[in-house]
Amino acid sequence: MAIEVVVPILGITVEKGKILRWLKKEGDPVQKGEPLFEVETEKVVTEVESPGTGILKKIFIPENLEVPVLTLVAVITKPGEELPEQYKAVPSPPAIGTVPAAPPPQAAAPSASLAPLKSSRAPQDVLILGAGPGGYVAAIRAAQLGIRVTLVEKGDLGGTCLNWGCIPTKSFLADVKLFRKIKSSEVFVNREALAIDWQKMTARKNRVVETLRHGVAVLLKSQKVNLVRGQGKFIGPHAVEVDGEGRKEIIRAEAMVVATGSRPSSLPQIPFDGKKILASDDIFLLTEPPKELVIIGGGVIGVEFAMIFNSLGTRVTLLEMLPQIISTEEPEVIQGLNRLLEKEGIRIFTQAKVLRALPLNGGVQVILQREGKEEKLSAEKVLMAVGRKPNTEALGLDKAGIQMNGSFIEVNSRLETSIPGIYAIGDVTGKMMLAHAASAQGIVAVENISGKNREIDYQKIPSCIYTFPEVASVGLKEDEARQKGYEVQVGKFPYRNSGKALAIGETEGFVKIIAEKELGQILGVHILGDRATDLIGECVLAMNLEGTIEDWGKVVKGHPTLSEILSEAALDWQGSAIHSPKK
Amino acid sequence: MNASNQQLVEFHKTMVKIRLFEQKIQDLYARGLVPGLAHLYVGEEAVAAGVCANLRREDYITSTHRGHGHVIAKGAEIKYMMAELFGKKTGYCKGKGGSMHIADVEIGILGANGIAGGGIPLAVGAGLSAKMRKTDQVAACFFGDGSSNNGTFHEGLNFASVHRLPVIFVCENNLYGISVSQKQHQAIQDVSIRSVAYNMPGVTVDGNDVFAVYEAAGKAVQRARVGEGPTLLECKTYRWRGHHEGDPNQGRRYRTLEEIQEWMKKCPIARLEEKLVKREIITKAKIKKIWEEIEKEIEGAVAFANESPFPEPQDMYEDVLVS
Amino acid sequence: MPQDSNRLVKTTRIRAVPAARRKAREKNIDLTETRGTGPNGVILVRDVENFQSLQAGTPLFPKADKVFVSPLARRLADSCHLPLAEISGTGSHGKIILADVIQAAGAAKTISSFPGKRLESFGQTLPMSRVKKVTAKRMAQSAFTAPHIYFFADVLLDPLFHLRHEILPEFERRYQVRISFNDFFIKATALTIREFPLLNAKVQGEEIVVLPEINIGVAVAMEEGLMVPALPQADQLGLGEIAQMRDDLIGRARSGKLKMEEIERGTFTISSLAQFDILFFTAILNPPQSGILSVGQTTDRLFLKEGQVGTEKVARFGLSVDHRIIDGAMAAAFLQTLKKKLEHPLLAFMQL
Amino acid sequence: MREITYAQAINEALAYNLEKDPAVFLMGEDIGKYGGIFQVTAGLLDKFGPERVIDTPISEAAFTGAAVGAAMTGMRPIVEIMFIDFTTACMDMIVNQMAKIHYMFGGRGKVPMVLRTNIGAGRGAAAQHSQSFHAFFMHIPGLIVVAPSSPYDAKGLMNTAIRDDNPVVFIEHKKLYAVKGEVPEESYTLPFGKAEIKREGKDITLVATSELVNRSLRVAEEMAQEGIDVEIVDPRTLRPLDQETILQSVRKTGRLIVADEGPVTCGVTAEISARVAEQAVEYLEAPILRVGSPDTPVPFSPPLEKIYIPDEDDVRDAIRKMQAYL
Repeated sequence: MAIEVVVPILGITVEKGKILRWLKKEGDPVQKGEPLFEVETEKVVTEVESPGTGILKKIFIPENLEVPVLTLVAVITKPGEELPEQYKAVPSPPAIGTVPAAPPPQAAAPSASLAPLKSSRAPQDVLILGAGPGGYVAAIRAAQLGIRVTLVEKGDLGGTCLNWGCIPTKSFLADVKLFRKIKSSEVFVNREALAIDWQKMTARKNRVVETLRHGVAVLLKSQKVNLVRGQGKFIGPHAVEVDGEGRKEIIRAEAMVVATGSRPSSLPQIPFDGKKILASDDIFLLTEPPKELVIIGGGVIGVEFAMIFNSLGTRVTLLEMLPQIISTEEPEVIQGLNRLLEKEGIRIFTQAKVLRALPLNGGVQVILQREGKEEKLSAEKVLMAVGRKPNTEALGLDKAGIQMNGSFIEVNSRLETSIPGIYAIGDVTGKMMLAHAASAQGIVAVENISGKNREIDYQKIPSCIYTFPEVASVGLKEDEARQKGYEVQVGKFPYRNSGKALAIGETEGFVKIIAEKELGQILGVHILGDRATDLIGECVLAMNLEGTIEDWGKVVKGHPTLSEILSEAALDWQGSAIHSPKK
Repeated sequence: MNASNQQLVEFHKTMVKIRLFEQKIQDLYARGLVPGLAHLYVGEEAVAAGVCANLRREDYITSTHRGHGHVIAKGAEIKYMMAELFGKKTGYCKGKGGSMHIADVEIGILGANGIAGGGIPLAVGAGLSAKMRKTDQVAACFFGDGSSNNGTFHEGLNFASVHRLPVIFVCENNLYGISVSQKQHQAIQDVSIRSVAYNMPGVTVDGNDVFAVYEAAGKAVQRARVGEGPTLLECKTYRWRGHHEGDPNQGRRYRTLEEIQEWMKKCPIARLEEKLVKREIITKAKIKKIWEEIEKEIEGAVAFANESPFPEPQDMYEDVLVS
Repeated sequence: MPQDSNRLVKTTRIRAVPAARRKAREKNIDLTETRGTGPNGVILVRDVENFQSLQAGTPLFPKADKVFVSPLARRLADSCHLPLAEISGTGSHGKIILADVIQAAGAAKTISSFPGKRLESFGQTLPMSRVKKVTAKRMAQSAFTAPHIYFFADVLLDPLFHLRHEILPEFERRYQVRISFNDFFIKATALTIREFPLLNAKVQGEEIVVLPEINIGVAVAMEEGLMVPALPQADQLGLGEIAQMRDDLIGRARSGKLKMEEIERGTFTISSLAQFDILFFTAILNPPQSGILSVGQTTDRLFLKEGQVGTEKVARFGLSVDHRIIDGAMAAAFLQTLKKKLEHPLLAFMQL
Repeated sequence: MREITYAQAINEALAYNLEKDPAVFLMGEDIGKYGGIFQVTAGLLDKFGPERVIDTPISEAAFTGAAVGAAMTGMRPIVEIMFIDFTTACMDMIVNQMAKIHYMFGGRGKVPMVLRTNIGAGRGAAAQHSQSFHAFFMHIPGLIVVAPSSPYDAKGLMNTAIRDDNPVVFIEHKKLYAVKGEVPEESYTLPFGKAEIKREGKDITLVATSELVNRSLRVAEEMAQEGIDVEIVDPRTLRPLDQETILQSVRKTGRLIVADEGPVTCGVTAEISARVAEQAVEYLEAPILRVGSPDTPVPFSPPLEKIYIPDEDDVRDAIRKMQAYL
């Protein structure tokens, strides 16, 4: 009759123990009462004595693995006795935080009936990979829901958004906007003298980023989120190995959330070099703005940087392969923006295929193809903004058996991957590569983990572009709506007709609302104009609260505000805008 | 007074029973079958055996948190003890007391006690009532060196002494109050000298020598029976395990492996067996048989405990008051 | 009743002593309408009693407009003639939202979507009762926007009858499905479209887009309305696959288990009323598609051959097309080609 | 009927039981020759001798614990703790031993004993001789807590307490000892867990304990002049509490005031209020009000002590507050 060795209950508060060291090997003879292995519980190391005399036949739990108390760790048999059948296939150790594995056969009956005493040992826990806007928000929400959270991050808290993306660029744009305002205003004198100090601009940006990063850290701490520094890597569906400062540790959790985000990608033939061929991240390391900048990629990132540098006096050329820049947005809006960009003096080449980039006396020469002809462009630096690729390679996702969709992670509308209990959010899902989308996904994911059943509706997630003026939109574009078979009607209103816009000297742009005829359902809103990114909030709210466009028209706005423009557009939908001439 | 050979064999059986019972609890506790707390008596068997051998069925004892040995020696049935430790309805306390509260008033066990020194005044009261009822019952009161610093010890000795009550105060001095060594918790070496302050005899014996304990306790019980009042009996001994199961490495946070092993060499049972064999009172073979029989008995108790049902939820509300 | 009245009490922000609340509930009195005479105007039991005597015992029911509903949801409910009172809201504080009305209307007969495979589109899961609305809307839209022209031709089906009869047992053994005439029609149509790409086109703004795949939609009539699941790239499918796919799609259409994409991918539609006693009919385009084929009932037609009177099986096929894309000549040619294929099936399906 | 004091009434009960039952005996500080600090045991030593009326050392833990041990082994001890303030010196014996033994031994063995002590300020005895924390014991399962408010109740309840097989904490009141009332010569018992309606009324239920019963009764009579009809309920046993009688009264009047000399925080008044709130809130036509001592130790200086003690004025104020809801 084999004697089972379990991780003993070492006091009433102890729930799990980490096997530090086996003092005997398989096959060693052991005496009842002599130390068998060392187990660490709550920072105390205890020698566990052999419960019987015989041969240490089999060890199930290797060293440095933490398991719940009562987990079967080894079996002792009589000399010469074979390993009994029931131990031939012993289940892998249960993850910490789950109910202990089925108790040892002999003990089964009584301890099973003691189960109620132990069931309390099933705290739900989640491990989140990546502390970007998706990961850290998910962590906080999870903590609020009473889930134990471990958050793994190899870089800075806040991810790309906070450190290399949304926030730093907004800091820059704020300075630049003010600069432009003054420059272009006739009420200020000796404006010619006015200059902007790149160093100071960067310093302010850094302060902003610092403050926010600190803020995130404080929030996480207050929620008792367990933050682990290092690169996480799946070693199984419920186990992740974290490699930080040379110290590896294995963390187990019932639920996992992958939120490792993305990084800039480059054209294969033109790799980043960090000096001449820059990625968006490199921009922030520049000591001064370049004289000439060629931006490859007319997406949101490309256009925003084009705006910044152009305003700082850089000669900017924007190269886009497709017929229009920012092809994701409402064509009408983009045409408007395109016009303004060119008015600014930004050169925009669409349907431009970039072939090569060669170093040329201290600068770069970009060779591209347009309308069949080859052209050469020389620039001091090149910013490559042709898109971003997900950080999914280093995660050992195959170990977890997660189904991929190209280099992105396949998820359903609950953000769950092909492996139950493993979720993915943010850029790695390739759904909507936006910080606020990631955060929204994060919240949906952890609420699903907590037992709720939530789905995400990308239809009502806005997108914002920080140009001068700004672009913002939510919902369907006009022709999308028509293609889906809606009978649509459009309401429009120009900034020019708004008292406030005029007063603040921001008369460029318009609002376009697309709504379905029969129910007056608001299908999409597209704004080009000052503060568009703030105004879109109202539209998102209207859509989420399922207001009809007629309701919207009835809303009374403060005067003078830019928000009036939205109500006017809504009224225009019914052909009754107040401040538009009769049609 | 000298113990008869028959008695000596009884001592042995009692001590082996305590030893094996405790070792079984050790294993069951580790396996999560015995919930709560378990303070084991391993190493101190001679005290319980030696003292209780002088008591009659109707005499009283009060015990401590480390009480399994005392109640076994006083005649408690281990299967009901085991059931109690499992938290089963068939236990001595219907599963509502557990390790620290095993009691059987019928055979004079006024209960193990979870409060250090808590049992002392109770024993005094039992002595008082024996005196008032004019029986010649006595009350033996077990407590540790730690409790001897508690008010109840001094108040109890004082009260018993004033009223010449038939009480035997048995101090099991195992050198530690939980993790604090005697040196750190009292300025004396022999607790027995405190008897002077209460004008009663005080004796110190080797608590791992069942003969010594038996004889000293015998004298004390004798005095008590004939109305000469209480005695303070100190037995120097040692617990092999930690304060409780879960006190890591048998309490090596506050005592050394060497010290533990030193005391294990003085195993009270081994010493007794040696004598018994030397005096040819019993053979090695017989001894082995005794161990095996008791082992069986304990397995039986475990089986009984296993098969026994847990209390019903409504049982929780029973016995709050005597109805 | 208590349920209801709890809501009544909960939704009112008023100060009343507990006993007053109890009385109000028992007497079904809305506390908002009583005046409190206790300290700081707290409503006392006597206030409720006074109010009740004023009311002369007429019980006061919660007003209808207490229903909490989103504007959109209210509109849809009205247009579907669904009493809001019967719809339970899943929005915050039990607010009735669009999804609830759709749910109620669809009586749970919703099209379930597969996790991960969902198309992000409005009404994500499309309940049957909405089908009518959608069809109606689309058809109306189509009738106005797309100028239709119609063509008819009688197709001799005896050869197909024989062919089908011949292959039926073997076919069924191999594909576990009974081949139907529709399957032949689908295949033949798809093959014909290959020769007439414009019948696989749609108008987009000012230009005509010829769609890359030939996905043949099969109109399935149900009391809730018309569903048109489509077989993808039917021109490249074998009859076996077509039969299986058609069987599966129609089955799931009936049980309301279709995916959005299966409906939306259609590029050309076949609508067969052969099982009804409809001789022939003109079908309305299923936008943005440019063509739809209607199949009438198969009838026996008398004919005279070498002085012998015989019968042959004939069905009348109709073709409706979007005149903006397809002119009469092409439509005629298409129908002619299709007729030929069906009347000489062996020839037609040789390339399988 | 003849009138005797509260102290004499208790004394009669003690004497009667010492007479009848050899298992009964008394222990306590200065209960013998001195007759007890409040003369409750006066004369018993001469009658029953030092064997059964034992002057103990000043050693509460020892003699209370000894009483528990004696009770477990066939006796029926009655101990006196001179002031409730001193029970803290033997709280372990009361809470962990006396109260729990029967339960934790699974019903084996019982502890038939009475622990007499007294509450109440008003004698300038200050912070350690005037407290009224009898609520402590309401908190302890396994105890019976009795607080008689009249000589009649005191005798009847004491008889019951001595004969009961459970440990009883018998709460007397310093201000009551000298109070006279009608008490029958013969022995009689009053049931535990049975409240008494000391005055019927329809407007307000006033649950009062111990000495506050008498203070409340006086105020109730005044109020009757103004047409406010107060019903006064005296629980008599605090544990087990006769909540049915209290609830019935509240259901009738719809208003509740609770008066007890202990601090209101976590006090007797808190417990009774909570139970009514839980089980009859829908009958309440006004907020529950409590009368009790403030959250300070008992002050010494007479004017302060006067303010400290919940008295007629406090009860009157409460009823006036409640008036607004009538």
